[in-house]
Amino acid sequence: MGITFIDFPWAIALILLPLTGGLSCFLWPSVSKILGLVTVIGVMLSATGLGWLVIDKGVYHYLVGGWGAPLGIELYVDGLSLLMLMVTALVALGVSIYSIHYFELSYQRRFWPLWLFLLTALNALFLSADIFNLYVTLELMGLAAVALATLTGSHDAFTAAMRYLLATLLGSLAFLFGVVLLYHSFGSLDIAVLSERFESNITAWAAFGLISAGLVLKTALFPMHFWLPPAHANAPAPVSAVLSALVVKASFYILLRLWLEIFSQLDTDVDILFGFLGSIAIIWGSLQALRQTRIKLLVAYSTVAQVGYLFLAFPLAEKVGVTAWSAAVYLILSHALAKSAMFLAAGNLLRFGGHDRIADLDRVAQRLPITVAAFALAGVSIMGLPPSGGFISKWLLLQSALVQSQWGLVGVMLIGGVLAAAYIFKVLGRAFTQAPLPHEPGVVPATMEWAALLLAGGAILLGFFASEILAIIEIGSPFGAGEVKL
Amino acid sequence: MNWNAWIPLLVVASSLLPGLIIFRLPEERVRTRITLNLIGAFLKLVLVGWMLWGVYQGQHFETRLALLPDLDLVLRAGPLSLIFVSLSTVLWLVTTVYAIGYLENSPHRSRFFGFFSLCVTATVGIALSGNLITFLIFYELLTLSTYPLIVHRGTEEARRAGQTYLAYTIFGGALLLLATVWLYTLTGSLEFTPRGFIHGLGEEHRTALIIIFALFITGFGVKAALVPLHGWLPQAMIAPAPVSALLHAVAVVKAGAFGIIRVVYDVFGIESAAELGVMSPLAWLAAVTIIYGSLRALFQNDLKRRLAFSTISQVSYITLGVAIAGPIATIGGVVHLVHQGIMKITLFFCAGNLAETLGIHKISEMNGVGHRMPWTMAAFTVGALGMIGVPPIAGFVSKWYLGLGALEVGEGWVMFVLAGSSLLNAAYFLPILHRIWFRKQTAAWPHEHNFGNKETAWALLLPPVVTALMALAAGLVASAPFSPLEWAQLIAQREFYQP
Amino acid sequence: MNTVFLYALVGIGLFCLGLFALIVQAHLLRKILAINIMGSGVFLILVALARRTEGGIPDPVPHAMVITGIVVAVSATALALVMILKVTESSGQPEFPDEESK
Amino acid sequence: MSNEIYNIFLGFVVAWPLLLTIPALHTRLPWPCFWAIFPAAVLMILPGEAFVAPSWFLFGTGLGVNSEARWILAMTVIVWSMTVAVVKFSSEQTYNFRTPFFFLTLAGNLGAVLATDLVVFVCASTLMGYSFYGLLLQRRNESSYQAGKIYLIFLIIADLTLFDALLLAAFETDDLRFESVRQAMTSTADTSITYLWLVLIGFGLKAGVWPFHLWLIETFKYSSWPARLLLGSVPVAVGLLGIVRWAPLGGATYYIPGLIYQGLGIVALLYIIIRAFSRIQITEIPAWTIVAVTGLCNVALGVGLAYPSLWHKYQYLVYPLIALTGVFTMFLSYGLSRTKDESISSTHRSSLNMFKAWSENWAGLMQQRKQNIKTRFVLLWGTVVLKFKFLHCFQKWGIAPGVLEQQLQYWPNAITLFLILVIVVALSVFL
Repeated sequence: MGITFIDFPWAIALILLPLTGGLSCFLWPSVSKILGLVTVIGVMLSATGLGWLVIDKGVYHYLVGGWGAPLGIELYVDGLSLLMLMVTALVALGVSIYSIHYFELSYQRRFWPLWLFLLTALNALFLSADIFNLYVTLELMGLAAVALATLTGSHDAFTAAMRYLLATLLGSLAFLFGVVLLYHSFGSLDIAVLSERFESNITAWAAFGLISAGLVLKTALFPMHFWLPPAHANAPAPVSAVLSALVVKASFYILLRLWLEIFSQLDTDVDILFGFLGSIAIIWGSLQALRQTRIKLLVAYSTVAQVGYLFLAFPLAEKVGVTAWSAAVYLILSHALAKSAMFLAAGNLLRFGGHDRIADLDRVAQRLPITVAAFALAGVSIMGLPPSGGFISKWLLLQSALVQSQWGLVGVMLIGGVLAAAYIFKVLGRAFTQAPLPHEPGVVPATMEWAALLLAGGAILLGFFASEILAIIEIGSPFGAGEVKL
Repeated sequence: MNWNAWIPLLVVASSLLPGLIIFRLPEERVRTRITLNLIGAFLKLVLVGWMLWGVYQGQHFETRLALLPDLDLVLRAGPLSLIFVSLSTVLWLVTTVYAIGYLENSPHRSRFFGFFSLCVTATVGIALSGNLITFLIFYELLTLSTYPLIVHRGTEEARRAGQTYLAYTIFGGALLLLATVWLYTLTGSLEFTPRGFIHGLGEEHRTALIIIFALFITGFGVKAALVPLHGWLPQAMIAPAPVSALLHAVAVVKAGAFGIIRVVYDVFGIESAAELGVMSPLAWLAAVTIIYGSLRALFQNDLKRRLAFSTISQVSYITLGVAIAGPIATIGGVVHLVHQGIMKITLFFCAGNLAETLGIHKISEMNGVGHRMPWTMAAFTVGALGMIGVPPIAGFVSKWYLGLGALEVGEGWVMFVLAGSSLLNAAYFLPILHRIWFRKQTAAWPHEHNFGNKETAWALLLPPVVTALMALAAGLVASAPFSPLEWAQLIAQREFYQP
Repeated sequence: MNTVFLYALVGIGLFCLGLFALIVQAHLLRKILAINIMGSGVFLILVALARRTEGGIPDPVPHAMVITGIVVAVSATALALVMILKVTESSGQPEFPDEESK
Repeated sequence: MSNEIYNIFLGFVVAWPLLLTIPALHTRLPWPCFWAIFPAAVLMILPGEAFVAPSWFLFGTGLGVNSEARWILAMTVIVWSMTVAVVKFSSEQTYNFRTPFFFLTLAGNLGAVLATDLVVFVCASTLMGYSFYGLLLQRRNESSYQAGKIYLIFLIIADLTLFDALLLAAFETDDLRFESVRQAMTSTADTSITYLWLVLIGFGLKAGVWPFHLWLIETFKYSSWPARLLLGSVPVAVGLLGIVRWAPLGGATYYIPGLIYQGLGIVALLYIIIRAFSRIQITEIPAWTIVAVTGLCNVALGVGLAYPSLWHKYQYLVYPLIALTGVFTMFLSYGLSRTKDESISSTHRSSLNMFKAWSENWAGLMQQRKQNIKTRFVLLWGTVVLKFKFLHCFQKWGIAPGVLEQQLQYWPNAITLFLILVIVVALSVFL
């Protein structure tokens, strides 16, 4: 029994389940709520099964339909992709529970299919082992995300989503261009094969430039973040959560993968450029967040800042690769949980007060304690305060920066942390006070509150299982072996 | 099964779990909340007593959980830890009783007691930390869990005080994080070791070490309210009295002072720190804080603000004792950790009683209040005289060892600081005592509550009287076994004399 | 200079043209067209470069890729067109608000 | 009586009045004040010597009684019983709020008398000093407040001085009993001079030795009868006792301090004689007498300091002398109380006015200074704010990030930046 159970093609299930789920939701909109929830639970179970498999047996390969490269599709799971899949499943679960009561009926039928398609795209993206599949999934993800972002139906939402769509299409096209150039030069799409054949020539440079820039645009690194804050702030809360937590991370994941496997062979200073832009993103994003008067915009700008931290790993990885990359991955995980929790909490506040103006929050700490707790716990992780996943990643990042005496980056991280505290407590401080103009509170269902708390709790719990999770990252040594660990 | 490995964790959990449960309790379940609180407090007391006894007999209590691949979360009961743990445990029990009385019928008690328990958890965690990262974790937890208590009243003023508090502490925390990580990259260890663990580093790291030390002191100095990082403390007095009493007089500022002790003794080691030449600036900083705090206290008319500035001044005695860097001064500094806590909590309890029973907040309103509330004011008198250093109250013992320690290492100037500070203490406390006992009541009390023929509620009266008696006892039977002084001597012995 | 290379250059030209239009054209429909032209440029390159050796059998993979790409592009365009309608409906003009004055 | 019980009784003598401080106890007991003194009286007549020093108490210090201490003890008992008999503290009304201070002062006094080492002496005499303040203010009027304030200031300075002396002693020797401190101080010359001066000044302040006699005169004039009766015994005699106990008398030769002290004593006497001819009021007589007696004692002590051999010879006279001082001044005051009662406060105000003017001036000056400092702070802050007024420009600058952000979100700019990024990344490989 155990053997057959473990041999179940979990990876395929991860793609097919949400796909069929999404289609069925589309076909039977009246039961979409139940279908969607069941699907997401199935995805969660599959991710767990896959995790069990990978932890038990190491790196996982799967040839879809028995066809290998170049024509077949190959799935590949190592520690990095496993963690991405698991955090996706977790966030998906939280968001789905939240969405049960969030959307009105007419919106439920639009939300669930799109959301499950998005989940399909995400899972497929993390499972892909070749760059063209990465392109397809990236594009699918982008389209589903854009469609979801319009769900509020407001003018702002449409404009923001339009901008988002153009940006994401442009990014994908640049990426595709790069893929084409790579294929032309080296005759393969498989990442593993490419990494063997790769050599530095003018086509490779162009491909590198196009792919990096395309992905940077989709990851919303400063100054390419122009599309993110309006899109994330105007989307419905669960959608904002998914966009910030997962969609942005997916493109970063591709960048990380390609950088590690392929482009690391280029002798380049782009890592320093990335580090520089990341630093500016941290400061700029935090300052912008501090300026905002609306919670959702504040949280969205916070994402801009946090994305900056991810890019700090590039310059730091030069000498202490494993530590720096682990830090980045850890940050992806904890930020995914924390930021989704934060957006969900912001959604609750919006639902409760009918607005999300920070200055007009009315004693929400007493009236929505669980929501505020979720916001605060998520904030702890975002600020990088212990005990939380954010703290662990910040610790690792600081450590790798200090080992190399990168004082500039050290300073940026510290300032970023202080600024993060400033903007988070800007909200929390108002949670205790009375609003100048009291208003009729809306009803916030308990599931919505607890879903936010669940995710925030996850971000905090990540701070306690660092050694286990860092061990999982090492499966299949995605960051290369032989580097001296700290 | 080795129980000793779990006791430190249990000590931490004994306030964490009740706290978490209390968060979810409905407001009206007063009795359940009180029971939970008291069970936690007593359990913690018993466990700490057990550890005290065990450590006295040479047993080891250590909990070790993996945090990062090569860094553990360590909770360990050493003599230094225990002196702080015992202080916070005993005072938690007392303050819980007090808070129950103080907050009777006020809103949001579940939230208050929940965060209160969290604060105690953090404080105990700080005390028991066996390495710097554990310390840091609990230190930040303390910052976060104190914030809701400061803004508890939910007024605009409270919110602003909370923001100020955070501005200071988050900044301090960032510096601490930097210092800790930096030290870790240099030494590869963060484990608290008697006499420090930086000996192996060569001369080339000297500058780095000095900067790290400065970062630590600045980081901890925020909570220890060293001038010029003290600005948050007087503002934080907006919080309810039990919070000011336990947290701002004991837990939070002590956490900072305790951090300085840890860094000097168990991270750098006295000898290495002295070699780096960082001790005398620290001593001067402490001296300036002592005098400055006392001077500012003179000008306050708000009772709690005066006490707050007094705290700023008094807590620096601890730093001073550490910075003088002799065995006897160490005893003085460490024992003042306990003594100041007991005395200052007494004073804050009494201030709270005045506010709660009679609505008195200003010193100018205190004329003749001794006749109305003799017991409370007797406790206040003991606390105030102890702060001045009047024998045989606890403060005398600390000042004694500080002065003696300074003489021992030939730092005569400290005597003048002590004398000046005592004089100033007298100048701002004795007028209050005079008003209390010898002036006639001039106006009606601002908001008098009636408690029958008693001066105030039992739960409000008992805690200050108990702590005042403790302050007296700490001085009178200073040489008894298990007294704070004896423990401080044990600690100093470990730091200075044992190989 | 062989024909393959010429095709590739044309593809690059289309890509750049599309990009230029994407930047300077305010009308959203034009932006979508620009994106499509950029896509066509990429596909052209892909198909053109499929023939690796002179006279040899063309590599089938790029063709598969182009077909997939076209499907993706079509669906993206469809979505974009719907959204242009929505934007126009809500704001009255098919432009981004910040570009209106241009 | 076995030794154990004797020792416990010794502790009880001091602890008993302390216990009686609790209102619940002394309001229930008939004649509580007499009962408070009673154990001390018993101790006075008990034969033999005793010494008790439990190791847990303070720094392992204790109490004791021997023939020397018995003299002072006798004086204490007599003075206190007389006071009680005359004033009848708690018999006047059912509950007198000052009564606790009476017990506290008594306990402190007894403790100081029975002390065998520096620490207990300091503890007890401080307790006595601060609670005596309560007795001084029995009248609760402005002038007694002023007098009390002066007393308190002298007391604090004295205590601080003595604390420093105590630390010096503890620095030299671990054993703080009077005898060993005296020996330790004899062997270390340079510390002992400082120590001696600290002791002389500290106790000089406490005992109201000329020129520190200001508080003595004032408090005597403006306090009530019990305090007046106790004045000679409580602060003064204990202060003198302190000098005798603490100072390293009879050891090394302290020629210059001795000479100065003698000189002070003589000047004090001369001063009082001159004052006596000019403007001493009758009510001040006991106080001036006290100053004179302390002056005499100073001469004796000065001689003792300068000539240790003489000290050894006449040492035994000192304790009776101190005891007599206390009792004598008590009787003097008592006699005065019979002759002239409460009329002073209205008739002779010149001295009070002078003092009041001085003290109010002083207080006013402090007040003014406080104000000044405050205004100065405010002014300073104002200038700082003004200086940084240009910071307000930053509020306008505050929109700069917003504008910049808008520019970044402006589509053409964004895409151009994207293009630049592509080129930079590609070129960076090249470079």
